[in-house]
Amino acid sequence: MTTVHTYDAVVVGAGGAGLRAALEASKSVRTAVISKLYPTRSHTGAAQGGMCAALGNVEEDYPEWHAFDTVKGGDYLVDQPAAQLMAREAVDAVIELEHWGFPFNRTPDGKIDQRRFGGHTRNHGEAPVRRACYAADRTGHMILQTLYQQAIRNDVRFFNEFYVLDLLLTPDGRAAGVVAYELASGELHVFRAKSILFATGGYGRIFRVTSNAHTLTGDGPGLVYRRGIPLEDMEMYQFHPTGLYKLGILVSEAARGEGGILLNGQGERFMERYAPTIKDLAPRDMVSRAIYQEIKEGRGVDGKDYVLLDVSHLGAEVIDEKLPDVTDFARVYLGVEPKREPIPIQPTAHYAMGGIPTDIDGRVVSGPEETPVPGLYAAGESACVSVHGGNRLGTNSLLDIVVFGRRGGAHMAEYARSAALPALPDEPERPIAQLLEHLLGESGDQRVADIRSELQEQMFDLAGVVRREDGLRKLLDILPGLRERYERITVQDKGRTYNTELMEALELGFMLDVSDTVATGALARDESRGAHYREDHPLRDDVHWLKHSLAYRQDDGSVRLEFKDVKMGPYVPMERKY
Amino acid sequence: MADRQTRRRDEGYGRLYRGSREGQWSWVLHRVTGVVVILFLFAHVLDTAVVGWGPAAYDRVVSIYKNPVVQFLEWILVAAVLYHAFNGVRIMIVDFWPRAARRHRELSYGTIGVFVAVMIWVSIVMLPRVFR
Amino acid sequence: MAGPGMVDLTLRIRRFNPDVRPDPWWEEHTIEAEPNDRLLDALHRVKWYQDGTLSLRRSCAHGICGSDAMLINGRNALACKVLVKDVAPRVTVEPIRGLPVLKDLIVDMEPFFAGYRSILPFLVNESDPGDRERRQSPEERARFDDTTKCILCAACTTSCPIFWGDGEYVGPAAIVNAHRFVFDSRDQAGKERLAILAEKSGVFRCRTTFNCTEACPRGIKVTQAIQEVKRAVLFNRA
Amino acid sequence: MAVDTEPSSEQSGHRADSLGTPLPRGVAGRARPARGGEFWWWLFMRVSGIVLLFLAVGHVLIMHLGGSGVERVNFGFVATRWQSPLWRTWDWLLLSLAILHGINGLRVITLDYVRRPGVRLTINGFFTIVGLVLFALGTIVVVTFDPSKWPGVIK
Repeated sequence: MTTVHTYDAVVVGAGGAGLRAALEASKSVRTAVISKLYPTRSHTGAAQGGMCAALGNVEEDYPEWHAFDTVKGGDYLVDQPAAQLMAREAVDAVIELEHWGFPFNRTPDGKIDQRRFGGHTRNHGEAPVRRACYAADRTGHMILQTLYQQAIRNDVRFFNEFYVLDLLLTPDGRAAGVVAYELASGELHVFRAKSILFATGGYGRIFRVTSNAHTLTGDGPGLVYRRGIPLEDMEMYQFHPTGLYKLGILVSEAARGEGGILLNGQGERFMERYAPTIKDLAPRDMVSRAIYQEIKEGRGVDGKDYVLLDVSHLGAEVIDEKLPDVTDFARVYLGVEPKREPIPIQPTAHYAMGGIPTDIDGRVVSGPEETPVPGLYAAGESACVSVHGGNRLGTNSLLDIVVFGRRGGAHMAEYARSAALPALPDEPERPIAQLLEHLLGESGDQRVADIRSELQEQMFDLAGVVRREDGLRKLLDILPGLRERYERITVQDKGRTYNTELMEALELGFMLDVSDTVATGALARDESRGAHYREDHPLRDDVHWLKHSLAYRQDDGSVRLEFKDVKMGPYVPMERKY
Repeated sequence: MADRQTRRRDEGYGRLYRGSREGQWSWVLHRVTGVVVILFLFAHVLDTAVVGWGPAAYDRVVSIYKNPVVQFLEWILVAAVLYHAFNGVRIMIVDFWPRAARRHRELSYGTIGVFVAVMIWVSIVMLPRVFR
Repeated sequence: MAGPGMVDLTLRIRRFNPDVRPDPWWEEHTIEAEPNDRLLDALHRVKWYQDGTLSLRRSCAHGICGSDAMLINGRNALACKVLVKDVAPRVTVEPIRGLPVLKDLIVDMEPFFAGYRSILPFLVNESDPGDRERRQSPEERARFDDTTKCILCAACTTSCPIFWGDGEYVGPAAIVNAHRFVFDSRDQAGKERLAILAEKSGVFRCRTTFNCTEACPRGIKVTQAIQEVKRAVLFNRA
Repeated sequence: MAVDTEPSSEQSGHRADSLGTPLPRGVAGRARPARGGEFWWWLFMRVSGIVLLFLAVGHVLIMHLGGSGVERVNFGFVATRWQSPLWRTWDWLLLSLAILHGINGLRVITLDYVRRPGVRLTINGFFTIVGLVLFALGTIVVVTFDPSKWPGVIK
């Protein structure tokens, strides 16, 4: 039995971007939020270090400097008008959160305190600047809580533990609704709406070592991709330099912002060689590559594939007050006491710069000429505005979700007020019902876990921090094999109540789709830019590659690439040195 | 290959929550001793009321208290009253001085220490009467 | 036997599946794990390689999302913050108590969130803040720091003997979240929250068993926070 | 398919909808009546607890530990003791506070373990009546006891 719900606006995903959009949209139109998880479980809560805005509370700072850092940090693949807009709106976004009760750390005179963060500089690269507003090392947790609190206050309607599996489009290409699977009952629900916003987060789980939650499997990008909408810049995937060794659990850049340093196996502060000006606070892609280089040249610790992050000299007080959580992770999971000894770290798959292409109002735009898909929106990590370009600066993700969450929510509400309710196709749930039947019905010989771990292994090794043509070709040979095995998987659990095995099987499908686009984009882009580093093409090539990639799914399942220009602005691409 | 699997019949919940040794169990004891004391109080009001019927009636009733078994129960009653009283003081300290919550373990052991010390004296006084 | 550097771990799991049978049952699985693996990894190993029907909630796997609170060896904890070496060779895993079990380790969280919502868990301040931040001194900010750490995992609430017995008590987590606002210098709805918490379902049901404090995976001094709220009610009236 | 404008009208028994219980809106509308019954009982338990600490522990020390304990208690002992208004007041206060403290203790326990309101009411009603009867009985005895009716018992 399928239930049909009708709303003006439907937001898919209840992390920071989804909640912010829902808060905005629900002011004026009937809005529902559909989420695979309880909202407070969303991965926004795992963000640690801060949220940048040029408040100038502790030292001179301007949005223009912030915009420059964002563009340069993104290795000039950033759409500059979007970055300028984000840096401008950052100030109000932070103040708005404060008014909603966000518990920022404070300066002695009661203002919002700010600290240093990677790649954020004063006056176009002179020196690190204090720009990141924060709440200890749980800034994301507090943003998620604050937004959820406001959602409760405003009676936002939630459908928790509903897994959205399909996007419904009218024949003329308007968004008409989504199909969701209710985990508690195993029933399908059709949500009919005038506007739909995807804010489903990233897909770090396609890599073996990742800071991402188990639930981050690229569902949103995957399902719109299946409906013929392209994905932008999918080859741009950020590896955060400081993940706990083997586990990938994030140790915030705030650890370095507060003065922590990186040491190689010989006890040398190697970042001095790679970024003489800002050293350990260089952008993440550069630090991750530096670590890779050190390990490759035999300067990892004991010849192994990790280096050290030392915060012991900061003193117990700073550690307890400003870095309590990240140091606790080291204690719990590695048995290391950061007050006395350095923390073993290695790069960890962290953030997707690419995603569903949108404009600055969150509208999903298809094709090189950026044709809007009426009624369809995206925001947050699942979207690509693109404000992060080839590499996102630390703290800009929390900023992205509130700035573009709000803008997307406002626009979707405005659209819903003027648009008529689109007609649903006949039997809208049919493709998904068939998919579920296929997964539950057949008893194949393949296990989801085997295919998934093979995928994660290969993606991490062949499309990770450093990529090469032969490796990517090998990967593109492996992926169809995995897909073929996926067709023959077996799901033991045939039940309806909380069939999380079925959920994981569905997630794997999206992971395979997303992986195709990442690998294809990475092979095509034969240059090095931002997080995408090609050992065989180590230089940036602005003549051929100052452009975004768009990955389309073809009928046979293969990927077709198109390209669109980067929107330029005042900043002329120059060599990226720190 | 270490992987193996067995299925068993339901053994029921029944397992105790292994919560705070100091907090959870002192709370259980507080309830138990409280119930013991109030039930005794009901009886004690009745037996004392007999005093209104004169010496013969009353002395017959209180003679029950001079039975060794009842005197042992009396020892338990005294223990219950004292535990309930001392633990009540601990609860009040934690209630009216929230920072004491950080030292609740020490407080619990302190309470038990005082209780045991007093009970040693009580036992020296009372138990010989039981075993006389 | 376990391979080099590995240990055997037997998981005794409380199972329930309304699709299969009406009553719960116990099941044992033995797996190999690294000593530093999380208990969550061990449960995944069971689910992924032995019995796909085993259901549990989990997401971030490092103690920040609050999905995987369970009753582990008789105590509430997050499965992702318990290491195999600390429980091997044998561990008992049950769903948290006091909330209806829906399947295996998954419980109905709605009563828990209803308690949370009942204490007005949002900042209320009707005054015009202007276009800059409201000022708050570091000392005022520190006053409620501890209770901002709550991840709503329900480990505290479902460790509380009063919560198990009674259908009414809002439980420690809701009070922790009330504390977070009552002691925030910017908030103006403290009186309303305290009035709600002075009712029968509120803070005076707490019997200071300290189970909540010991269960909190975030190290929040839960009982102390509850006591501070009690005092606030007391002096708000006095 | 007809256009449905009522968000939840097509849902049947929708369990997973998290915000099922709507909150009253607006700050003024949100304020609930401050029925602080539980607070006052909580405070009473602590205040009476402090008084009982002296009355009850004192009573135990005198009656059960002092002298030869209950061995020496008989009609004459009581009659002699109740010559003094101090002891009559002491015993009456002890009686009233202990009964109230105990009855409320039992009420709290039923509150914790008995979910059905009817059963809860029955149990609480029973103990309240028992408490009231015993309180009345004890008060009558303490107030009206007149040892002069039995001459010679006072030592």
